[in-house]
Amino acid sequence: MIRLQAEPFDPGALLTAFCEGRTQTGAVVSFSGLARGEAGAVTDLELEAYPGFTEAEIGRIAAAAQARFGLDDLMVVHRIGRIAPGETIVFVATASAHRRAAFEAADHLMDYLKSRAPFWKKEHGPDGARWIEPTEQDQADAARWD
Amino acid sequence: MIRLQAEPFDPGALLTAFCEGRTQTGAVVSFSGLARGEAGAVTDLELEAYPGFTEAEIGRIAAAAQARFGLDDLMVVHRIGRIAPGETIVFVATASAHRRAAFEAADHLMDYLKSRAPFWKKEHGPDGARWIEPTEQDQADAARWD
Amino acid sequence: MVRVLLFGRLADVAGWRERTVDPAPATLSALQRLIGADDPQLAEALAGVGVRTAVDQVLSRGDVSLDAVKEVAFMPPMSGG
Amino acid sequence: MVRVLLFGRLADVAGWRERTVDPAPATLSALQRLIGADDPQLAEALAGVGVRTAVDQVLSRGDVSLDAVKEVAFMPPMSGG
Repeated sequence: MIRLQAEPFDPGALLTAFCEGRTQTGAVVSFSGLARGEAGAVTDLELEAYPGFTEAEIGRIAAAAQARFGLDDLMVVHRIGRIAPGETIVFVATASAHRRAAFEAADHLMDYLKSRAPFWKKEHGPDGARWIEPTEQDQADAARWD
Repeated sequence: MIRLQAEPFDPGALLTAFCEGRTQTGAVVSFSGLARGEAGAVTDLELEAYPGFTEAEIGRIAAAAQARFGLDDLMVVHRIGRIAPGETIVFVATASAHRRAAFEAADHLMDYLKSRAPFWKKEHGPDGARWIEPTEQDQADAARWD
Repeated sequence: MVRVLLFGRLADVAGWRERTVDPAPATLSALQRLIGADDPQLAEALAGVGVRTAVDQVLSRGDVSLDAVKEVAFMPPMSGG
Repeated sequence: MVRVLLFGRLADVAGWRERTVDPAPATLSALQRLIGADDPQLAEALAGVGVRTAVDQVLSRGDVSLDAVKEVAFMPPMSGG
Protein backbone atom coordinates (compact mmCIF):
# COMPACT_ATOMS: atom_id res chain seq x y z
CA MET A 1 0.00 0.00 0.00
CA ILE A 2 1.31 3.42 -0.97
CA ARG A 3 -0.51 6.50 0.28
CA LEU A 4 -0.01 10.25 0.55
CA GLN A 5 -2.15 11.98 3.12
CA ALA A 6 -2.61 15.44 4.60
CA GLU A 7 -4.02 14.21 7.95
CA PRO A 8 -1.75 13.23 10.86
CA PHE A 9 -1.45 9.47 11.45
CA ASP A 10 -0.30 7.10 14.18
CA PRO A 11 2.57 4.86 13.01
CA GLY A 12 1.57 2.23 15.58
CA ALA A 13 -1.91 1.88 14.10
CA LEU A 14 -0.34 1.32 10.68
CA LEU A 15 2.04 -1.30 12.13
CA THR A 16 -0.86 -3.11 13.80
CA ALA A 17 -2.73 -3.28 10.48
CA PHE A 18 0.40 -4.31 8.58
CA CYS A 19 1.21 -7.23 10.94
CA GLU A 20 -2.34 -8.55 11.17
CA GLY A 21 -3.01 -12.04 9.90
CA ARG A 22 0.57 -12.84 8.90
CA THR A 23 1.31 -16.46 9.76
CA GLN A 24 4.12 -17.02 7.21
CA THR A 25 6.03 -13.74 7.63
CA GLY A 26 8.90 -13.93 10.08
CA ALA A 27 10.10 -10.34 10.12
CA VAL A 28 8.48 -6.92 9.97
CA VAL A 29 10.65 -3.79 10.03
CA SER A 30 9.14 -0.33 10.28
CA PHE A 31 10.60 3.11 9.97
CA SER A 32 8.84 6.19 11.30
CA GLY A 33 10.28 9.57 10.42
CA LEU A 34 9.23 12.20 12.94
CA ALA A 35 9.35 15.96 12.47
CA ARG A 36 12.03 17.34 14.79
CA GLY A 37 11.50 20.61 16.59
CA GLU A 38 15.27 21.32 16.67
CA ALA A 39 14.77 22.86 20.12
CA GLY A 40 12.38 25.51 18.84
CA ALA A 41 14.30 26.42 15.66
CA VAL A 42 11.65 24.68 13.54
CA THR A 43 7.99 25.41 14.17
CA ASP A 44 6.73 23.21 11.36
CA LEU A 45 7.53 21.46 8.11
CA GLU A 46 5.75 21.79 4.79
CA LEU A 47 5.82 18.82 2.45
CA GLU A 48 4.87 19.19 -1.20
CA ALA A 49 4.27 16.30 -3.60
CA TYR A 50 3.27 16.01 -7.26
CA PRO A 51 -0.06 14.19 -6.92
CA GLY A 52 -0.26 11.13 -9.15
CA PHE A 53 3.38 11.28 -10.21
CA THR A 54 4.70 10.96 -6.64
CA GLU A 55 2.62 7.84 -5.90
CA ALA A 56 3.59 6.34 -9.28
CA GLU A 57 7.31 6.96 -8.68
CA ILE A 58 7.15 5.45 -5.18
CA GLY A 59 5.22 2.53 -6.67
CA ARG A 60 8.04 1.88 -9.13
CA ILE A 61 10.75 1.87 -6.45
CA ALA A 62 8.54 -0.22 -4.17
CA ALA A 63 7.95 -2.86 -6.85
CA ALA A 64 11.69 -3.00 -7.55
CA ALA A 65 12.45 -3.33 -3.81
CA GLN A 66 9.84 -6.06 -3.40
CA ALA A 67 11.53 -8.11 -6.13
CA ARG A 68 15.11 -7.29 -5.12
CA PHE A 69 14.69 -8.17 -1.44
CA GLY A 70 12.07 -10.91 -1.87
CA LEU A 71 9.53 -9.12 0.32
CA ASP A 72 6.15 -10.55 1.25
CA ASP A 73 4.70 -7.05 1.44
CA LEU A 74 5.46 -3.40 2.02
CA MET A 75 3.70 -0.20 3.02
CA VAL A 76 4.61 3.46 2.50
CA VAL A 77 2.53 6.27 3.98
CA HIS A 78 3.81 9.84 3.54
CA ARG A 79 2.39 13.07 4.90
CA ILE A 80 1.95 16.12 2.71
CA GLY A 81 1.13 19.68 3.76
CA ARG A 82 1.94 21.22 7.14
CA ILE A 83 3.50 18.96 9.79
CA ALA A 84 4.14 19.91 13.43
CA PRO A 85 7.16 18.72 15.49
CA GLY A 86 6.60 15.22 16.85
CA GLU A 87 4.20 14.27 14.06
CA THR A 88 5.10 11.41 11.75
CA ILE A 89 6.23 12.49 8.27
CA VAL A 90 6.73 9.06 6.78
CA PHE A 91 6.02 5.43 7.70
CA VAL A 92 7.61 2.52 5.87
CA ALA A 93 7.03 -1.14 6.74
CA THR A 94 8.50 -4.23 5.12
CA ALA A 95 7.62 -7.89 5.66
CA SER A 96 9.73 -10.89 4.73
CA ALA A 97 10.46 -14.44 5.82
CA HIS A 98 13.82 -13.42 7.34
CA ARG A 99 15.04 -10.29 9.07
CA ARG A 100 17.99 -9.26 6.89
CA ALA A 101 15.79 -8.67 3.83
CA ALA A 102 13.23 -6.70 5.84
CA PHE A 103 15.93 -4.45 7.37
CA GLU A 104 17.70 -3.85 4.07
CA ALA A 105 14.50 -3.12 2.16
CA ALA A 106 13.28 -0.57 4.74
CA ASP A 107 16.71 1.08 4.82
CA HIS A 108 16.76 1.17 1.01
CA LEU A 109 13.23 2.61 0.73
CA MET A 110 14.07 5.38 3.21
CA ASP A 111 17.29 6.29 1.39
CA TYR A 112 15.24 6.54 -1.78
CA LEU A 113 12.47 8.62 -0.19
CA LYS A 114 15.01 11.03 1.35
CA SER A 115 16.69 12.07 -1.88
CA ARG A 116 15.00 10.63 -4.95
CA ALA A 117 11.23 10.60 -4.44
CA PRO A 118 9.26 13.60 -5.71
CA PHE A 119 8.82 15.53 -2.46
CA TRP A 120 9.90 19.04 -1.57
CA LYS A 121 10.34 20.02 2.02
CA LYS A 122 10.30 23.47 3.59
CA GLU A 123 11.18 24.25 7.19
CA HIS A 124 9.33 27.09 8.89
CA GLY A 125 10.82 28.68 11.98
CA PRO A 126 11.04 31.94 13.88
CA ASP A 127 13.74 33.09 11.42
CA GLY A 128 11.61 32.40 8.34
CA ALA A 129 11.36 29.50 5.91
CA ARG A 130 13.94 27.51 3.94
CA TRP A 131 13.79 24.67 1.44
CA ILE A 132 15.62 21.52 2.51
CA GLU A 133 17.68 19.77 -0.14
CA PRO A 134 19.20 16.31 0.29
CA THR A 135 22.59 16.40 1.99
CA GLU A 136 25.75 14.81 0.57
CA GLN A 137 25.18 12.05 3.15
CA ASP A 138 21.65 11.48 1.78
CA GLN A 139 23.03 11.24 -1.76
CA ALA A 140 25.76 8.83 -0.64
CA ASP A 141 23.21 6.73 1.27
CA ALA A 142 21.02 6.39 -1.81
CA ALA A 143 24.02 5.57 -4.03
CA ARG A 144 24.80 2.51 -1.87
CA TRP A 145 21.96 0.67 -3.66
CA ASP A 146 22.79 1.64 -7.26
CA MET B 1 12.28 -0.46 28.57
CA ILE B 2 13.11 -4.15 28.63
CA ARG B 3 10.35 -6.64 29.37
CA LEU B 4 9.69 -10.37 29.14
CA GLN B 5 6.03 -11.37 29.06
CA ALA B 6 3.94 -14.49 28.68
CA GLU B 7 0.87 -12.67 27.28
CA PRO B 8 0.51 -11.91 23.55
CA PHE B 9 1.09 -8.29 22.59
CA ASP B 10 0.38 -5.98 19.66
CA PRO B 11 3.61 -4.52 18.21
CA GLY B 12 1.65 -1.52 16.91
CA ALA B 13 0.48 -0.56 20.39
CA LEU B 14 4.11 -0.67 21.57
CA LEU B 15 5.21 1.50 18.63
CA THR B 16 2.47 4.04 19.39
CA ALA B 17 3.65 4.29 23.01
CA PHE B 18 7.31 4.46 21.97
CA CYS B 19 6.77 7.34 19.49
CA GLU B 20 4.54 9.39 21.77
CA GLY B 21 5.74 12.83 22.81
CA ARG B 22 9.01 12.75 20.86
CA THR B 23 9.65 16.19 19.39
CA GLN B 24 13.45 15.91 19.09
CA THR B 25 13.74 12.35 17.72
CA GLY B 26 13.93 12.14 13.95
CA ALA B 27 13.93 8.39 13.40
CA VAL B 28 12.23 5.40 14.99
CA VAL B 29 12.96 1.91 13.67
CA SER B 30 11.04 -1.11 14.90
CA PHE B 31 11.50 -4.82 14.38
CA SER B 32 8.71 -7.30 15.02
CA GLY B 33 9.58 -10.97 14.89
CA LEU B 34 6.49 -13.09 14.15
CA ALA B 35 6.10 -16.81 14.73
CA ARG B 36 5.93 -18.51 11.33
CA GLY B 37 3.58 -21.40 10.76
CA GLU B 38 5.85 -22.88 8.07
CA ALA B 39 2.72 -23.96 6.18
CA GLY B 40 1.48 -26.15 9.03
CA ALA B 41 4.85 -27.72 9.92
CA VAL B 42 4.99 -25.66 13.11
CA THR B 43 1.96 -25.53 15.38
CA ASP B 44 3.61 -23.39 18.03
CA LEU B 45 6.84 -22.18 19.53
CA GLU B 46 7.98 -22.42 23.11
CA LEU B 47 10.35 -19.77 24.43
CA GLU B 48 12.26 -20.26 27.65
CA ALA B 49 14.21 -17.57 29.48
CA TYR B 50 16.25 -17.40 32.69
CA PRO B 51 14.19 -14.92 34.70
CA GLY B 52 16.29 -12.11 36.11
CA PHE B 53 19.43 -13.12 34.23
CA THR B 54 17.83 -12.74 30.80
CA GLU B 55 16.57 -9.20 31.49
CA ALA B 56 19.96 -8.26 33.00
CA GLU B 57 21.86 -9.60 29.98
CA ILE B 58 19.58 -7.77 27.54
CA GLY B 59 19.98 -4.65 29.69
CA ARG B 60 23.75 -4.85 29.32
CA ILE B 61 23.65 -5.16 25.52
CA ALA B 62 20.98 -2.45 25.33
CA ALA B 63 23.07 0.00 27.36
CA ALA B 64 26.08 -0.72 25.14
CA ALA B 65 23.98 -0.22 21.99
CA GLN B 66 22.52 3.01 23.33
CA ALA B 67 26.04 4.42 23.81
CA ARG B 68 27.52 2.95 20.62
CA PHE B 69 24.79 4.24 18.30
CA GLY B 70 23.93 7.42 20.24
CA LEU B 71 20.32 6.42 20.68
CA ASP B 72 17.71 8.63 22.34
CA ASP B 73 15.87 5.55 23.57
CA LEU B 74 15.17 1.88 22.94
CA MET B 75 12.60 -0.76 23.82
CA VAL B 76 12.80 -4.57 23.87
CA VAL B 77 9.75 -6.72 24.61
CA HIS B 78 10.16 -10.51 24.30
CA ARG B 79 7.55 -13.22 24.68
CA ILE B 80 8.18 -16.29 26.78
CA GLY B 81 6.12 -19.49 26.96
CA ARG B 82 3.90 -20.85 24.18
CA ILE B 83 3.51 -18.72 21.04
CA ALA B 84 1.12 -19.43 18.18
CA PRO B 85 1.90 -18.73 14.48
CA GLY B 86 1.31 -15.09 13.61
CA GLU B 87 1.91 -13.89 17.17
CA THR B 88 4.78 -11.53 17.86
CA ILE B 89 7.79 -13.14 19.55
CA VAL B 90 9.93 -10.06 19.91
CA PHE B 91 9.58 -6.31 19.45
CA VAL B 92 12.57 -3.97 19.31
CA ALA B 93 12.35 -0.21 18.79
CA THR B 94 15.15 2.34 18.57
CA ALA B 95 14.96 6.13 18.48
CA SER B 96 17.66 8.51 17.34
CA ALA B 97 18.12 11.90 15.73
CA HIS B 98 19.04 10.35 12.37
CA ARG B 99 17.93 7.19 10.59
CA ARG B 100 21.24 5.36 10.06
CA ALA B 101 21.86 4.97 13.81
CA ALA B 102 18.29 3.79 14.45
CA PHE B 103 18.50 1.18 11.67
CA GLU B 104 21.91 -0.10 12.73
CA ALA B 105 21.00 -0.30 16.41
CA ALA B 106 17.80 -2.29 15.73
CA ASP B 107 19.66 -4.62 13.37
CA HIS B 108 22.41 -5.07 15.98
CA LEU B 109 19.97 -5.75 18.84
CA MET B 110 18.15 -8.37 16.77
CA ASP B 111 21.39 -10.12 15.81
CA TYR B 112 22.26 -10.23 19.49
CA LEU B 113 18.83 -11.52 20.56
CA LYS B 114 18.91 -14.25 17.89
CA SER B 115 22.10 -15.92 19.01
CA ARG B 116 23.52 -14.43 22.22
CA ALA B 117 20.65 -13.57 24.57
CA PRO B 118 19.60 -16.19 27.13
CA PHE B 119 16.57 -17.66 25.36
CA TRP B 120 15.90 -21.22 24.28
CA LYS B 121 13.40 -21.93 21.57
CA LYS B 122 11.51 -25.12 20.83
CA GLU B 123 9.33 -25.74 17.78
CA HIS B 124 6.29 -27.94 18.21
CA GLY B 125 4.74 -29.54 15.13
CA PRO B 126 2.80 -32.57 13.96
CA ASP B 127 6.11 -34.49 13.82
CA GLY B 128 7.09 -33.67 17.43
CA ALA B 129 9.27 -31.01 19.01
CA ARG B 130 12.80 -29.81 18.34
CA TRP B 131 15.11 -27.25 19.91
CA ILE B 132 16.22 -24.47 17.58
CA GLU B 133 19.86 -23.44 17.77
CA PRO B 134 21.33 -20.37 16.08
CA THR B 135 22.34 -21.00 12.47
CA GLU B 136 25.78 -20.25 11.05
CA GLN B 137 24.15 -17.23 9.43
CA ASP B 138 22.91 -16.05 12.86
CA GLN B 139 26.42 -16.43 14.29
CA ALA B 140 27.94 -14.56 11.34
CA ASP B 141 25.32 -11.80 11.68
CA ALA B 142 26.16 -11.31 15.35
CA ALA B 143 29.91 -11.36 14.65
CA ARG B 144 29.53 -8.33 12.32
CA TRP B 145 29.33 -6.12 15.43
CA ASP B 146 32.25 -7.59 17.41
CA MET C 1 -1.64 24.01 -25.15
CA VAL C 2 0.50 22.68 -22.33
CA ARG C 3 0.09 22.91 -18.55
CA VAL C 4 3.33 23.87 -16.77
CA LEU C 5 3.88 22.97 -13.10
CA LEU C 6 6.61 24.29 -10.81
CA PHE C 7 7.49 22.62 -7.50
CA GLY C 8 9.38 23.53 -4.35
CA ARG C 9 11.65 26.57 -4.50
CA LEU C 10 11.02 26.99 -8.26
CA ALA C 11 7.41 27.94 -7.46
CA ASP C 12 8.61 30.36 -4.76
CA VAL C 13 11.10 31.99 -7.14
CA ALA C 14 8.50 32.32 -9.94
CA GLY C 15 5.59 33.37 -7.74
CA TRP C 16 3.35 30.83 -9.52
CA ARG C 17 2.87 27.09 -9.35
CA GLU C 18 0.80 26.32 -12.43
CA ARG C 19 0.30 28.05 -15.76
CA THR C 20 -1.04 27.23 -19.18
CA VAL C 21 1.10 27.99 -22.23
CA ASP C 22 -0.84 28.15 -25.49
CA PRO C 23 0.24 27.25 -28.07
CA ALA C 24 2.75 24.76 -26.66
CA PRO C 25 6.32 25.30 -27.87
CA ALA C 26 7.75 22.48 -30.01
CA THR C 27 10.28 21.28 -27.42
CA LEU C 28 10.98 21.19 -23.70
CA SER C 29 13.99 23.49 -24.11
CA ALA C 30 11.85 26.04 -25.97
CA LEU C 31 9.25 25.89 -23.18
CA GLN C 32 11.96 26.46 -20.57
CA ARG C 33 13.28 29.50 -22.48
CA LEU C 34 9.76 30.86 -22.85
CA ILE C 35 8.75 30.71 -19.19
CA GLY C 36 12.12 32.13 -18.14
CA ALA C 37 12.12 34.89 -20.79
CA ASP C 38 10.61 37.61 -18.63
CA ASP C 39 11.94 36.28 -15.31
CA PRO C 40 15.76 36.03 -15.11
CA GLN C 41 15.62 34.61 -11.56
CA LEU C 42 13.35 31.78 -12.69
CA ALA C 43 15.51 31.20 -15.79
CA GLU C 44 18.55 30.83 -13.54
CA ALA C 45 16.71 28.57 -11.07
CA LEU C 46 15.44 26.32 -13.90
CA ALA C 47 19.02 25.91 -15.13
CA GLY C 48 20.22 25.04 -11.61
CA VAL C 49 21.96 21.83 -10.54
CA GLY C 50 19.61 18.92 -9.96
CA VAL C 51 16.50 20.38 -11.59
CA ARG C 52 14.58 17.58 -13.29
CA THR C 53 11.63 17.57 -15.66
CA ALA C 54 8.65 15.27 -16.04
CA VAL C 55 6.75 15.25 -19.31
CA ASP C 56 3.24 13.88 -18.93
CA GLN C 57 4.39 12.44 -15.58
CA VAL C 58 7.41 10.62 -17.02
CA LEU C 59 10.91 11.75 -16.01
CA SER C 60 12.73 13.08 -19.05
CA ARG C 61 16.42 13.40 -19.79
CA GLY C 62 17.66 16.04 -22.20
CA ASP C 63 15.42 17.78 -24.68
CA VAL C 64 12.19 16.19 -25.90
CA SER C 65 9.36 17.10 -28.27
CA LEU C 66 6.19 18.47 -26.69
CA ASP C 67 4.00 17.17 -29.52
CA ALA C 68 0.66 16.07 -27.96
CA VAL C 69 2.06 16.66 -24.47
CA LYS C 70 -0.43 17.91 -21.87
CA GLU C 71 1.71 18.56 -18.77
CA VAL C 72 5.31 19.52 -18.05
CA ALA C 73 6.71 19.72 -14.51
CA PHE C 74 9.96 21.40 -13.44
CA MET C 75 11.24 19.91 -10.19
CA PRO C 76 14.13 21.08 -7.99
CA PRO C 77 16.18 18.50 -6.01
CA MET C 78 13.84 16.13 -4.25
CA SER C 79 13.77 15.50 -0.52
CA GLY C 80 11.13 13.54 1.35
CA GLY C 81 11.03 11.45 4.49
CA MET D 1 24.20 -25.86 49.25
CA VAL D 2 23.85 -24.72 45.65
CA ARG D 3 20.82 -24.51 43.36
CA VAL D 4 21.46 -25.96 39.90
CA LEU D 5 19.39 -24.86 36.90
CA LEU D 6 19.26 -26.51 33.48
CA PHE D 7 17.81 -24.76 30.42
CA GLY D 8 16.60 -25.74 26.96
CA ARG D 9 17.56 -29.19 25.71
CA LEU D 10 19.77 -29.81 28.77
CA ALA D 11 16.59 -29.92 30.91
CA ASP D 12 14.93 -32.26 28.39
CA VAL D 13 17.96 -34.59 28.39
CA ALA D 14 18.19 -34.64 32.20
CA GLY D 15 14.46 -34.85 32.89
CA TRP D 16 14.79 -32.07 35.49
CA ARG D 17 15.12 -28.28 35.38
CA GLU D 18 16.14 -27.42 38.94
CA ARG D 19 17.86 -29.28 41.74
CA THR D 20 19.60 -28.53 45.00
CA VAL D 21 23.05 -30.00 45.59
CA ASP D 22 24.09 -30.07 49.24
CA PRO D 23 26.84 -29.68 50.17
CA ALA D 24 28.02 -27.66 47.19
CA PRO D 25 31.15 -29.04 45.50
CA ALA D 26 34.21 -26.80 45.66
CA THR D 27 34.28 -25.92 41.97
CA LEU D 28 32.09 -25.63 38.90
CA SER D 29 33.86 -28.53 37.20
CA ALA D 30 33.25 -30.74 40.27
CA LEU D 31 29.57 -29.79 40.21
CA GLN D 32 29.36 -30.65 36.51
CA ARG D 33 30.96 -34.07 37.15
CA LEU D 34 28.62 -34.71 40.06
CA ILE D 35 25.34 -33.99 38.24
CA GLY D 36 26.52 -35.99 35.21
CA ALA D 37 27.82 -38.94 37.30
CA ASP D 38 24.69 -41.07 37.15
CA ASP D 39 23.46 -39.73 33.75
CA PRO D 40 25.91 -40.26 30.86
CA GLN D 41 23.56 -38.51 28.40
CA LEU D 42 23.48 -35.40 30.57
CA ALA D 43 27.26 -35.58 31.10
CA GLU D 44 27.72 -35.62 27.32
CA ALA D 45 25.21 -32.81 26.76
CA LEU D 46 26.90 -30.62 29.43
CA ALA D 47 30.24 -31.10 27.65
CA GLY D 48 28.68 -30.17 24.29
CA VAL D 49 29.73 -27.30 22.04
CA GLY D 50 28.37 -23.93 23.06
CA VAL D 51 27.20 -24.88 26.55
CA ARG D 52 27.74 -21.87 28.86
CA THR D 53 27.50 -21.46 32.59
CA ALA D 54 26.28 -18.65 34.80
CA VAL D 55 27.39 -18.53 38.43
CA ASP D 56 25.06 -16.43 40.57
CA GLN D 57 23.73 -14.96 37.32
CA VAL D 58 27.15 -13.96 35.98
CA LEU D 59 28.51 -15.68 32.86
CA SER D 60 31.61 -17.65 33.74
CA ARG D 61 34.51 -18.80 31.62
CA GLY D 62 36.51 -21.85 32.60
CA ASP D 63 36.45 -23.33 36.07
CA VAL D 64 35.53 -21.23 39.11
CA SER D 65 35.16 -21.73 42.85
CA LEU D 66 31.64 -22.25 44.16
CA ASP D 67 32.50 -20.82 47.56
CA ALA D 68 29.43 -18.87 48.82
CA VAL D 69 27.70 -19.41 45.44
CA LYS D 70 23.93 -19.87 45.57
CA GLU D 71 22.97 -20.65 41.97
CA VAL D 72 24.63 -22.27 38.96
CA ALA D 73 22.97 -22.43 35.55
CA PHE D 74 23.98 -24.65 32.62
CA MET D 75 22.81 -23.17 29.33
CA PRO D 76 22.89 -24.70 25.84
CA PRO D 77 23.38 -22.46 22.77
CA MET D 78 21.05 -19.48 23.04
CA SER D 79 18.46 -18.52 20.46
CA GLY D 80 15.79 -15.89 20.91
CA GLY D 81 13.88 -13.52 18.64
